[in-house]
Amino acid sequence: MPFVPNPELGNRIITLMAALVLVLQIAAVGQRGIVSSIRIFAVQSFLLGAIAAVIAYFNQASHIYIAALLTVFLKAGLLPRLLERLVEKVGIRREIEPLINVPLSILISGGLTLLGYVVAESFYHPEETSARAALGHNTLAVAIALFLIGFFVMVNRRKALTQVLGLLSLENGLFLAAISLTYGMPLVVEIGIFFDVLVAVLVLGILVFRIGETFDSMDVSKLRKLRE
Amino acid sequence: MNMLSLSTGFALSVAAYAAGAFASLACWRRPALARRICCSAALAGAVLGGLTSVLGILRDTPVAWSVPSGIPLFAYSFSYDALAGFFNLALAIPVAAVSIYSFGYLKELEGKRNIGLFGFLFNLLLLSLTVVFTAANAFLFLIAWEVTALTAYGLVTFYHEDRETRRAGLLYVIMAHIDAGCLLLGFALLINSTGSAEFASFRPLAAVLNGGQQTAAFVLFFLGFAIKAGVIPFHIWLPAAHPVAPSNVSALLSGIVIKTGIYGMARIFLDVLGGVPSWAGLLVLIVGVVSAVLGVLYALMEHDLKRLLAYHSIENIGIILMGLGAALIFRVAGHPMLAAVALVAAMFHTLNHAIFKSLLFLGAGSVLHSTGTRNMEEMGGLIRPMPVTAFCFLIGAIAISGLPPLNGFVSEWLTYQTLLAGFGAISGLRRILFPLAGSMLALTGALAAACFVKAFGITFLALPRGAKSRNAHEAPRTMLIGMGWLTLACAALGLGVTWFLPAFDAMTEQLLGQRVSTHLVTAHGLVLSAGMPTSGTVSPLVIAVGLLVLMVPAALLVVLGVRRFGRKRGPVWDCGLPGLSEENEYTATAFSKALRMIFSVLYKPRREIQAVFDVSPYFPKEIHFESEIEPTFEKRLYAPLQEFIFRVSSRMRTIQAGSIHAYLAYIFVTLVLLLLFGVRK
Amino acid sequence: MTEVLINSALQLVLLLLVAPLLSGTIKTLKARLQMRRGPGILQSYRDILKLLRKGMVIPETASWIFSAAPYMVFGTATLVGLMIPMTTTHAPFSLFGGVLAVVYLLALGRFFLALGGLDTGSSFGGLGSSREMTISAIAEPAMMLAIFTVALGANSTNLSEMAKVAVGQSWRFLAPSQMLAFAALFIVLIAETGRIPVDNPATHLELTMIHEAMILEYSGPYLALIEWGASIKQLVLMTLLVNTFFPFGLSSDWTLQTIGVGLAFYLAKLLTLACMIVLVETTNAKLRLFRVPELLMVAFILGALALISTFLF
Amino acid sequence: MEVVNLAAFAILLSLAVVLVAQVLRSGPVSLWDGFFYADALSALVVLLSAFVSLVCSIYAVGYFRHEESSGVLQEAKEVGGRSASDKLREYYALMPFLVFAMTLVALANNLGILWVAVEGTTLASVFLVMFYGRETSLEAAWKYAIIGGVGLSMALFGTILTYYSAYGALGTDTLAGLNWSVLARNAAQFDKPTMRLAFILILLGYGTKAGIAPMHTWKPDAYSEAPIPGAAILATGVLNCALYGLVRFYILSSKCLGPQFGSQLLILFGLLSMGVAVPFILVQKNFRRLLAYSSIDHSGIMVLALGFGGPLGILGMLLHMTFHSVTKPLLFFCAGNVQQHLNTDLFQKAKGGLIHSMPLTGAAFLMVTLAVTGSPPFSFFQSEFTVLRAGFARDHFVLAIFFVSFLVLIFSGFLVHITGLVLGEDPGLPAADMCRWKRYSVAGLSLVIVVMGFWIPAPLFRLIQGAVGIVVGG
Repeated sequence: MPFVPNPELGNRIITLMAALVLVLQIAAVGQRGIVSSIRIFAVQSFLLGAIAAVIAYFNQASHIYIAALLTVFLKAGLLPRLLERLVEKVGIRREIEPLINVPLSILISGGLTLLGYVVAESFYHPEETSARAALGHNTLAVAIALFLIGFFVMVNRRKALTQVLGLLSLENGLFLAAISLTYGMPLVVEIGIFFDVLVAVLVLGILVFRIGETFDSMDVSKLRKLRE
Repeated sequence: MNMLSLSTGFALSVAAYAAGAFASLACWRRPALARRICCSAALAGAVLGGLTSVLGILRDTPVAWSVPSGIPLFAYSFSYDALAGFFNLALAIPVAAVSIYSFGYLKELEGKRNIGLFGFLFNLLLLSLTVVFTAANAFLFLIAWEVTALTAYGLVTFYHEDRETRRAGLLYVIMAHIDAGCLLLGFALLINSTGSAEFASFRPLAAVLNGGQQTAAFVLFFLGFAIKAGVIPFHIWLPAAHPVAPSNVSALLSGIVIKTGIYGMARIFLDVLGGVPSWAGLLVLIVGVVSAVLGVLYALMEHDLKRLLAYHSIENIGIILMGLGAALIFRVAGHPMLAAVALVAAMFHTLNHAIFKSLLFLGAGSVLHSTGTRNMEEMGGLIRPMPVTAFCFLIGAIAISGLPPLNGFVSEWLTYQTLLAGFGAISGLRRILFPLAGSMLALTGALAAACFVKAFGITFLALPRGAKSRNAHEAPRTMLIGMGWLTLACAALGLGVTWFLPAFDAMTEQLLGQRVSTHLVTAHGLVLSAGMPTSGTVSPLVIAVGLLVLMVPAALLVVLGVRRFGRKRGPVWDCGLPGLSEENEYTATAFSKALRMIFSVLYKPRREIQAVFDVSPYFPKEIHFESEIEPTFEKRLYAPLQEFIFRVSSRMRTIQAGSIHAYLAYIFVTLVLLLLFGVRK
Repeated sequence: MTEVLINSALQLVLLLLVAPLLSGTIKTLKARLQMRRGPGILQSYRDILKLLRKGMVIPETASWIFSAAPYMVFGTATLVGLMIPMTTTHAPFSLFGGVLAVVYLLALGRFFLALGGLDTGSSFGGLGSSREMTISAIAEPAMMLAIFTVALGANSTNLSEMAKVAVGQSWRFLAPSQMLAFAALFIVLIAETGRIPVDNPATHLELTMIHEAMILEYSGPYLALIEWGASIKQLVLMTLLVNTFFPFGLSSDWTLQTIGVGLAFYLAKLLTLACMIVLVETTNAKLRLFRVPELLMVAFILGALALISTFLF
Repeated sequence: MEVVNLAAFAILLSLAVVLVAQVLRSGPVSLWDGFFYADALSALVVLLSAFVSLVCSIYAVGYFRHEESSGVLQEAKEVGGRSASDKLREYYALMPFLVFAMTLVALANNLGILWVAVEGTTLASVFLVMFYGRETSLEAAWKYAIIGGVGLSMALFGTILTYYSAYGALGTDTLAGLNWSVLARNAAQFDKPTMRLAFILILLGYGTKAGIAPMHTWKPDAYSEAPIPGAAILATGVLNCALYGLVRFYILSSKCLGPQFGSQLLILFGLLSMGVAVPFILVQKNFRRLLAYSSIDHSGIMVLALGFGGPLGILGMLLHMTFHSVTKPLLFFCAGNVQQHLNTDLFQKAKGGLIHSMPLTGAAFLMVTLAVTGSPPFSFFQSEFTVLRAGFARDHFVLAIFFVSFLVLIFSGFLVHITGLVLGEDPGLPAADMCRWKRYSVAGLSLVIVVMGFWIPAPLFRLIQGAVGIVVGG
């Protein structure tokens, strides 16, 4: 008789990993060095890929494997490499002081996580006791939290590159939501989205590069010529 | 037959205007041709429109027809009833004069300005006015209304190189847009409650609307039309815009364009809404009184001839509103007869003002044309170089001062009678308002007379006050013909009023269900009576004849005396100074000095005198005198408002301070708030 | 038709004759009250005749307006005279113009006179016109209010109608509204006829004169017409006052003795009113020009009170 | 390259017309088992995008030739590190991609693909914004890219949640799971709280793209930095795409949650956008930023109309969208001519009196100013009046008053600025060189606008009404 994976176990694993992802995100909020935050992002993305794989395994949703692979390849491999290359080129390694100091930022991130749970709460249907619902309930909260914290990072950080990182981690949140809620979007859409993310990062990369060489500073809070 | 000819006549006049507009625009490279096209098209349109309006005035039942429009949202539906006909007449008479006048007036602009553009805007203005008066559909009305405003704006800023002109034009078009906004809201309200934009569908409306809606509708429409009519306190654009326009345009603006406001009130309050609450009528009456008195008081302080005339437009609009307000009140109080008389008074004054104000502006135009200045202090003695203009202006002045036996007197007389009758007809303490309004009307009339003594005396009499007026010349013939035509109209409408009155019957019949001309005429059409038995009568014709007859013996006495004892021309008593010169002439500013001091509460006059003394402190070598009055409404009402708006705006601009973090933060906060909003059960 | 003509002819004669007599009388009374002999009541006739028999000088600067003014003044005054009842309730022209026409016709005359004043180009003329127009303007509302009070009582602006009604209820003048209106109209009369304390007809001092300043350049027959017209205007206004408020003896038919009685009553009433005016003139000093508005404001208030009291009592 | 562009867009326009005819004749069209799907709504948007891109590319020829001759492109070289002709090639290569994305937005049946296409427009237009490679254009591009990126990821989140809320009802995870044609049919059984959240995110996301306050902040920068034809397309075609997405999801949410929920948010944001635009239009130094704020105002109007809802509201919105796509480009073209004539986009550097040196552009500028501020007889008046009626129909009397007063204020601000620019005494500038491409595009478009004030082609109106039917009932 074939081995039937137990969804319950799967959920536990996934929830655990999701929590890990969240922790990483918060760690990224506190992180100063650019390169290390890139690394954190890579690990985070890798974990997401893993989550995707686990879901695919436990629910026999084969097409998610592709999503998982893509994630690992793109977000954990290619993009971090590109970004680090960029850092080399522009030659700025350290993030300067964020707008809001680190302890407070972390506190805020905690608050945002809470908000994520509050929002996710509104989706929870106790009457529907399928595994997916429970899973959705947990991971959605994490996803929203990821999203919000990523957003917060973008608001908070001064460097162009870290804003890009914020954007990427924010999209990780989306990815988590996508795979865990609905076991992935329709495949075409998935691929399209991945492609777009890739191009977006390339475009942003070009911009970062240009900004770097034009203003010889990556501090986007200095870009204030266009104003009323 | 009649209705066919009517709609065709209307179509023809509209076509004439349209053709004139586009043809003159098309040949803007050939000014002379453009000028001829512009003026003759306008003339043709006016003649056709006038004839049509006669048909319309005499019809008892409105003619309605509808033209499919290219816009599926609505159709161009027209309704030509007596009211429309009357206003089209009030349009046609001055326009005929103005277009003849323009033949000569525009000649000097050839080569200097784009006459093709002028012709385009001018004819388009006339076209849109015609449509405003006949539109039977809210959309069409609003479109025509706004086209009127825009074309008028184009004409006002025709000399756009001048800064003052540009500012005046902007003020005008912005105020016009505000009133269009009010009308937009008002019509939206009506349309919402009936579901159709046709005026015809509004008719049963008074029943449909609840109290609040009625109040809202009245307020919105009143605001809209009052701004258009230049009623105080919404008048500030009028004395700014009318003077700076070319004079033939000023004539139309003051003569007929501001009357669209009056038309609107008559159309909406009497016809469409079928009556308004009586407090509304009282409001109209009071606003009218205020505009009349303040308008003439401000006019007295002007020594810019055209600004002076512009302020008199405000005054006369006030007088018209007195009649209209009375009509509204009577209608609610259930005195259709009185209401009809009041309406006749108001409408007749509308027509008269259209005529004599155009006449006066045309006169001012030819003065400006020959002296090149609007400042009365530089004029004087013009009656010798330009006698015909002077005569026409004098007639206009007598008419607008409401002096017998001309048309102004007749309509003011009717207004008086209406107000007096109001005292008897209305119950309660508020009826005291009517005689008081009457006395204020008297004050207005007397002040107007004073003002025009000044206007005519300083401009045309005595010695020239400057080189500009010293070598003035009479205006070209076409301009004189234009003025002469209006002069005739003034006299005819005054002396022949009793024969003109039946023209109001169809209108009062339709709006109030009363025909009054028979009540208003006694003694075989010789005498005008106030409608009520034994209430009061007057006969301009007899007065005129009587004056002439009584002057005969006086003339005989003088002639005999002169024949026997001779007459000679001698110098004026100059207190022994070496000859009378322009320096010791009386000035416009000096003329209004007494009133300026009496009403200083209102004017808050400011004057400064610097005297340069030479030898003795008694004989100053030269004196600089300047005096100005406070423009109360601009200073106390509009300037603060504008200032407030701009302060707020400048403060709000800081949200766009260029920081991307701020921008992201806006979105972030919005997101968080909306999430919380979204999850609340 | 014919009796209208006869009637108006008679009234015309009456006007032209009584007007100078009245002003002469006032002059004489005034003189007597001031312990002077005075010129005698026929002086005004002599003045007019003398002026008619003099050559006239017309300013070089003047235009035809200057010459038109005297005719207008004279014409309007006399025409107005035909509109008000003097001895009978039937004024010949009352059908052709009521009290409004009266007021506005007088305004027409004033309009031209003021233009004539400006036409000379001397600053006196302008000064006179300015003051004249100003004072008449602020006198207007008071006059209208007072007149309205009466007109509303009669609910007609037609003078004969008003007179008829007044005759009908001849003790009405005791009503407070009538008294107040009379007072208001009396003040207006003072102002309109240019008497102390508003204007001094006897002075030629730049600072004070109003009417005289306007007509300073007129001479000979023109001056005669103006003076005559002015006196007629004065007569008309006084008649208006006495006959609308105290309609005693106004005959309402055409029998000779009623007319005789009416005439006698009429002259008597005029005399009393003249006495009042004289009294006022001698007991008051001329006001400064800018105090005049206050006086007229008082008149206006009186008029308003009169109006209000019409439906309080 | 010019020829290729022109030809391509001409063909596109004709195809769009064919599509419209098809849709009008026989209802919705779909292709590749429902990968492409075109109903009246999408047909309308396609038509508008095609029209806009054709007009803009005609103008672009004149514009860029002038840029090249006046050496502006060479300046761009130093930063861009490419030669002028490369810059041109870049533009003419980007433009078709952008237009392709715009068309795909309207034609894609799958909401995911729709999102992908919108993202595509963003990516293409980022390059347009940084076309001149100046510091300011980099800054603008950065803000545009970051804010747009955030916005779009919100939109994506919304799309995912929509999918999730539909998941329970449809239970399929094939491609069809996000297909509009499927979703629209059974939107009623979607999971409500999820849908609510989804709509909020969509509103913020596509709202950012449409430049609704407070997500509008990138607009003035982007519009004032992009080359004029690009900016014109951004302000019309791309805006339409964003609104199109919004409308699609609005339909779903109003089917699922009832119209009330969506409406209140839309009304709020619509009025907010109009209100935000007012002060910046009243006090403004730079006439290209002025244009941007005007487009914020207009998207506000459209969103407000959508919020008022009902047949009238939707009709008002779609009419407004149509008129906006026709009118707005001319405004940009005039601004472009003025800028190329004076080499500045600041009011106080321009002395005024442009009517003397450039009569055609000056006149057109005045006319289109009146048109764009919604004064009759120009067509915006019709749509705005319809919106107003919709507001009354929903008894939003106070909102209506706000709406009108905002319109009046904006009219005043615009007129003060533009008349100050166009009228006035002759500053003695040489006559502007208007090559015939510029002349024709300006004159022709002006003609279209004037005609449209008095005549709407019946088929077009039928199309719009069909679209209204889809939003309201279908």
